[in-house]
Amino acid sequence: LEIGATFSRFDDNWLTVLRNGMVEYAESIDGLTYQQEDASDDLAKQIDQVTNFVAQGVDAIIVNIVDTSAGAAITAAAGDTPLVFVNREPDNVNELPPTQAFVASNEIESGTLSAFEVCKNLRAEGKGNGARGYLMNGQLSNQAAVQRSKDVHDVIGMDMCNFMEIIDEAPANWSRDEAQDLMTNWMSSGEPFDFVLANNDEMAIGAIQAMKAAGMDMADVQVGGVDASQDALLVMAAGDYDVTVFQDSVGQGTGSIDAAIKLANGEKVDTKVYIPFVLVTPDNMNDFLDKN
Amino acid sequence: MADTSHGTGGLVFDKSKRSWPNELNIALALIIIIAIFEILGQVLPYMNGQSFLFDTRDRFDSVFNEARLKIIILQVAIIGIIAIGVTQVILTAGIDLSSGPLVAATAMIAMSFAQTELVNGNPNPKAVFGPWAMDLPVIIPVLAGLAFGAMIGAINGTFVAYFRIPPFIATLGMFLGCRGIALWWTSGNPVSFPTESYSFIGSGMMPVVWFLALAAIFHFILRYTVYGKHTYAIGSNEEAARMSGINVKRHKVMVYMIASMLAAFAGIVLSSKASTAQAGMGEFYELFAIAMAVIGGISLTGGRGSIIGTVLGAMVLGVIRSGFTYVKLDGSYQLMAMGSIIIAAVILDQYRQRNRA
Amino acid sequence: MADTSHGTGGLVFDKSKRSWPNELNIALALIIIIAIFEILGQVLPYMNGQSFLFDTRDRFDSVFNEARLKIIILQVAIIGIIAIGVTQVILTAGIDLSSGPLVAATAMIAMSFAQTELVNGNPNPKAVFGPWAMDLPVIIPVLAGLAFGAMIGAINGTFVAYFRIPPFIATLGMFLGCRGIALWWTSGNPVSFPTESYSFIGSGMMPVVWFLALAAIFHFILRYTVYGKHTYAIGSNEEAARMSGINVKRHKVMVYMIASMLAAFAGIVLSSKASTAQAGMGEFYELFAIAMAVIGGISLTGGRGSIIGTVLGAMVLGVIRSGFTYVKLDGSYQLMAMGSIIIAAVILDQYRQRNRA
Amino acid sequence: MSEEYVLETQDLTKHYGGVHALEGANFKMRKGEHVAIMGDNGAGKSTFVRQITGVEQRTRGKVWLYGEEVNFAGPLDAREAGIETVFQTLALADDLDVPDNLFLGREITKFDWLGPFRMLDYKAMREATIEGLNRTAVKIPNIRNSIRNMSGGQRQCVAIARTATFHSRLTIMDEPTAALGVQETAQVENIVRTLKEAGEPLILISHNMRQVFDLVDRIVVFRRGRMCADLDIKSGDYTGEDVVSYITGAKTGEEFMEHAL
Amino acid sequence: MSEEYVLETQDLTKHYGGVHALEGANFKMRKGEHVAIMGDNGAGKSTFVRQITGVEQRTRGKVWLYGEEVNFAGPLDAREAGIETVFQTLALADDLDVPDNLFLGREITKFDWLGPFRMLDYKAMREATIEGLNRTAVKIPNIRNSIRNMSGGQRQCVAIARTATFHSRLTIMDEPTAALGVQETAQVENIVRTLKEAGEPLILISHNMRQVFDLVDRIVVFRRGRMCADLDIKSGDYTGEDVVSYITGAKTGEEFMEHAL
Ligand SMILES: Nc1ncnc2c1ncn2[C@@H]1O[C@H](COP(=O)(O)OP(=O)(O)OP(=O)(O)O)[C@@H](O)[C@H]1O
Ligand SMILES: Nc1ncnc2c1ncn2[C@@H]1O[C@H](COP(=O)(O)OP(=O)(O)OP(=O)(O)O)[C@@H](O)[C@H]1O
Ligand SMILES: [Mg+2]
Ligand SMILES: [Mg+2]
Repeated sequence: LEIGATFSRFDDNWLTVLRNGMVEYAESIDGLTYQQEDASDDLAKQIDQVTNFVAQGVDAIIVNIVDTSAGAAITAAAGDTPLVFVNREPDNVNELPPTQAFVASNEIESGTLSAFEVCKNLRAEGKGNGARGYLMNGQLSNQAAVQRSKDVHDVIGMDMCNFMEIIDEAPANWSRDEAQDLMTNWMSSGEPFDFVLANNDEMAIGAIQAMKAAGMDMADVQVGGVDASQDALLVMAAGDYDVTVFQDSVGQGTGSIDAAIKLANGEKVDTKVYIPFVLVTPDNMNDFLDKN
Repeated sequence: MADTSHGTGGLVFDKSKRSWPNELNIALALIIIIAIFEILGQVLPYMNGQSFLFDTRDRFDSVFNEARLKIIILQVAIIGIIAIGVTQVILTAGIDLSSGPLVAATAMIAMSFAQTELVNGNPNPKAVFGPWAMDLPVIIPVLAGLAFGAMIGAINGTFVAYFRIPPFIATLGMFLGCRGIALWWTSGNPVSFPTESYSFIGSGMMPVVWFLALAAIFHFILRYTVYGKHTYAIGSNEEAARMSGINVKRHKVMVYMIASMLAAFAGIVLSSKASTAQAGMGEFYELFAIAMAVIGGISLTGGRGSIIGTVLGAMVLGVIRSGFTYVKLDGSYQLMAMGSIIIAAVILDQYRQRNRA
Repeated sequence: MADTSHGTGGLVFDKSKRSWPNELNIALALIIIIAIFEILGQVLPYMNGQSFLFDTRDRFDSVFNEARLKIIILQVAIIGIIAIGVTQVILTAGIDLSSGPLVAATAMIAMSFAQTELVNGNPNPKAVFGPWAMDLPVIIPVLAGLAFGAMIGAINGTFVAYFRIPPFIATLGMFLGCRGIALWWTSGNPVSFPTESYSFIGSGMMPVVWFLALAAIFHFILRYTVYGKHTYAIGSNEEAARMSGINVKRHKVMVYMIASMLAAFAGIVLSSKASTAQAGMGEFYELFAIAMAVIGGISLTGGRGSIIGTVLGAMVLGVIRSGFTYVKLDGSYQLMAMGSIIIAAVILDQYRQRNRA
Repeated sequence: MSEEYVLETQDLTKHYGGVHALEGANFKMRKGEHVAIMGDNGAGKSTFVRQITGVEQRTRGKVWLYGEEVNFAGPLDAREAGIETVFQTLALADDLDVPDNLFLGREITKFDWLGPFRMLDYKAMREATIEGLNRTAVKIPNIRNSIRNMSGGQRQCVAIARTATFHSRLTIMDEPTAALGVQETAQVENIVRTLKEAGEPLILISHNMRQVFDLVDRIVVFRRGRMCADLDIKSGDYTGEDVVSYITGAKTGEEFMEHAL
Repeated sequence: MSEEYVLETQDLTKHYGGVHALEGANFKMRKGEHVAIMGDNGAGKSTFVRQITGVEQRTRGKVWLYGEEVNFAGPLDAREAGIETVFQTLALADDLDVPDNLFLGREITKFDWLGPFRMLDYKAMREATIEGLNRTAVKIPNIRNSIRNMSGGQRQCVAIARTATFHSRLTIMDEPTAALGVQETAQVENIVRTLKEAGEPLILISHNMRQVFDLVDRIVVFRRGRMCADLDIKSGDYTGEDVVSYITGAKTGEEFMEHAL
């Protein structure tokens, strides 16, 4: 049995956890050849990789799609070969042919969970009549980034959280280093602020590092991110980081391989499997320490 | 004894030793790379003697694995279209870094004039404009895209030719500018659900058809027209071209415009192929387009090379990519191996060229 | 009437009109950009008259907004270190595209020798090697990183000089190669939790210290040593340099090695600053390093420019970035504006240079 | 100004930064006249040519061609106005072959309605090239070889053939025979004589005294960026030695005394 | 082979693709001798020089320097073996100034233990440069200007000064006075005479018959890539016309008859 997988990018932290988990799981299954490719965020390349797999005659394909709005093109490229979408939900999820399925999380949850928790914490700290802060975006061309930022704005739009005000938002491209520089730039204006929301953990950590370097007390600032990476949990353990969101890589990884094998063998599978996000705070962080 | 049919007398000129065209070296490199994959297929134990190019399923109608042949060229066709334009820019001793982001920006713009009103009976969820811009004839998005490309190219060319900005900087500025336009157009949201006629542009093997047709056209233009001759002359010695009375500035603007229009067209084909347009599209395309040209023997100092070379350079990249999938090379090694093979191909080319002299 | 102190007689030579150093133009561009932001701050209604460079909080100890001054240079210091090396490569009429991925690969490698055994009392969850590689003296990761850089540089240089691969292709190959190495080293997992002494390398304003110190050293070397003179000579006319008896090949290998070691050092500083190393680090650094050099007046055809120019070019980029945050420019406009400003800075430079002649 | 002059300059001046390469040149030449410009290395001869042909923009001064004031923005303008020039730097495109270089900027074409994409008539250009080169007596084994691979003299002959192939209202040659062999020099001198017979005016820059005395009507001497003598050699009043003493500064023409250094 | 010869070549041949630029040259020169190489444009003179100095790799043949067989990998080797050359293309770095070019590849330095990072002694080089240039009589208003901005003759003088400043076991000059004015030519000829007095051997390539007869002992003529005459002009047996007839192919030296075209 031969499975080919393509991932939107190899150097994404969370996807790496997913990827490596899948390699491990695939090795544990007898007679399974598992091969993975890097689409380096290039949609056309990913479509070609799927076509290449088909030319190769693999038995099933797993796709972590670069762009969720290109579901139709990927579906078409696979033809009759069984295909499983993993992690990201393609826009044609309701029209998938019987040879295809998907195993993913609903991206709308992640940003919302994190922002709402920060909102509640600010209220609890008695800042309910006005709090100002910054929002760090991931790559603006990335849909997860766009979605997570939109979630933040939606949360702030709610009555309960409309005391929150965004002073400025700017991209730091998922990166800790750029987040440090961006945060330092913001702080150089001297404006006081109460929270920092970031589209992922790396940027949140970068912001925390910059604030600590400037001598700020992290108890005064609420910081929220997404991913629950190990680095993030350790920063949380040190008391600097307040809110993040966990996404289950093992569940998605094994789930997608199992579905691919079943499809290749002609068995029926559920076409949609949602794996939920989980909010992580200092209270429950110990449950997640060795998960991602 | 001297063959002087094209000379004015003088030394012995042995016509049989006429210079061996550069393109043959690259073709040779291509064949060697294919042979290596073929051999690897026989040698590697887990490949079960599968063949790279040939059909092992024992059919009557073809000895080749057609699916593989098609994908080899299909996957480089779009970047190849860009490379045709970049080749011309490089021939003038310039460089064009803006093509990757230009692909994205054009894709966004063209696609937003190519949307359908109804998707499976529901209103288009990604609609950019109101109903007036829905289900337009296909010519409109195409012209919009090409016009945008022409505009960017004109700006690039004007900066390079009239303001004497180094091409690297002028097009790096446009690189940032076009990425910005792509992001700003729909604030990062993808644009999807094109009309059927727009989808046709990039469907199936159409990208290959465009690529080869454009390559043929520009091969002819570069070789047999005044435009081509002046392009080479400028790259060879810009000062001499100017002193010989070529309107160097106007010509450069034209070259950059043509290059950007080709990149814009690549953006149209790409968005049609993917049925979506997204601001992050085309990342690193500019580098790979340049790489195709240089692997194909186009000299970055200008004046030397041909479109045939670029097409062969594109094929080299296509074969490498398919080959890696074929030998089941893991993604994390693919980059390393790709780097080595590109260098090896050029070494081979250099080596042959030197031995000839 | 002729001042012939440095000539051998002949025409009138009016010393007072000596050529105006290129670097002054860039400094001028820098000042103009700062002035524009300062004015924008006064003019834009939502800025409440905040100042860009000056302290509006009315303190005694400083009239400047020190935090801003620091971040302006801090945020370009790491790419600036790369730019010092790239400048030298460009002076020989070469180019180095591999520096971005090299930063990532070096960061991964160096960091994995710089890990601590215990993080908050727990064992390091990101440990790459066993306990033997924990809490090593800081010199070991630094040397490991520099050695790796030297190796990559030696390979780049060898390909360029001895195999005559065009620098664009040789270093593009290494670009892919280093990206591959970075991904392969820990199969994409980040490496974190460095020792305290390693963290010090990139802490606070240390990156700026490194950047300026290295810039000063290489400014001196390029201007006053044989190494520098030969670097310029090769870029100016490689054939002439060869005919004059310079060992061009050996020299080029040296230049590429120095450049890669500087990029490797940038990777060390970056990973120290971020306390983590990730395979995706340093994306586009090579382009920005080249841009700094070119904005600073280094000619891509080789032979002309200076490190001072590069430092000023870096400052231009730093001011632009801080300025955008300062005027709260929306992310999707930032790229467009950045592109325009870079081009404008170079136009200004070109304009002044031409008027001088 | 006056129509009787082919070329006239007034106060033509060029400074490069602090270097005063050309200073107040007042130059005149009549129809059909052949004039030589001589002078030391660095005297400003080529600078003078570059100002007239629009390769560079002058610091100040005026230029008239056939009585009409001209201000060329570039060499293209100059050529269109009828000035054909062999530059000292030759201005050849190294990667192109001989016919390409000969016809650079004025290719023989077919289907001209195609605008910039009109087609090249390679065959016609090749034939015209061989004819043109024969006039210079140079031997080139393979004219399809790129110019990069030509010897110094071969390159120079290509540049000369380029000028000699087209008719012009004024021909300028900057040291055309510097790199040429004995035979080729003789042939180029023949080309110059043919021009003289056809009544086409010529400015010849040369360091070769014999050649100058053989070919031209008048010698203008430059020294240190200034014109310092204007000698009608057909009158027979001047010998080679006289000219040398003007070049070296031992003598200065009367009308130029005021500027003497 | 024999130690009495400064330079000896046997069957030295260079083909560029199909172009046989140099074919079977057997060349010998004695100690202290000054030899001129003459020939039409494209006859192979510069090609001959490039093979001897290791600029290019020969197709076949052997070269001996002072009786020792040499096979230079590049011009650096040739210089280290004591050959100083003024190439026809001059080999100057356009962006560097005059002293930099003069000392390119053998800078005067301080703190030599610093290896490649040893420091340049700008002052010493500047002084030596002015001295070297004075020997060629060229006038350069500002030697700190980059070579790009020099006139044709100034460039050539820099290249000559570079060679003349250093002692050598064999000096080669490829058309050194082609672009030079009257005075500068005279000075360069003086430099050659000085070499003769010092007993330093020289190969001079020139198209100038007068110059050659004035300066050298022997003329070797190349035609169409082959040596076709070897004339001892000090014997007084040959006139300029004789040499021209060898160059044009009207005559061929007896010992070269077998190759005659
Ligand atoms: N672009 C430039 N910048 C600075 N100085 C220049 C420039 N071009 C020429 N010069 C200087 O101007 C002077 C005149 O140069 P020009 O080329 O006119 O001399 P020339 O008379 O043609 O000499 P030659 O006989 O050697 O060709 C020289 O001293 C030269 O160094
Ligand atoms: N790299 C090359 N490739 C092809 N042909 C070449 C190359 N170099 C020189 N040739 C040819 O070889 C022949 C000899 O050239 P060479 O430069 O030796 O001539 P030369 O005797 O020095 O002439 P000149 O007096 O004009 O300098 C010429 O026909 C030239 O075109
Ligand atoms: Mg001149
Ligand atoms: Mg020669």
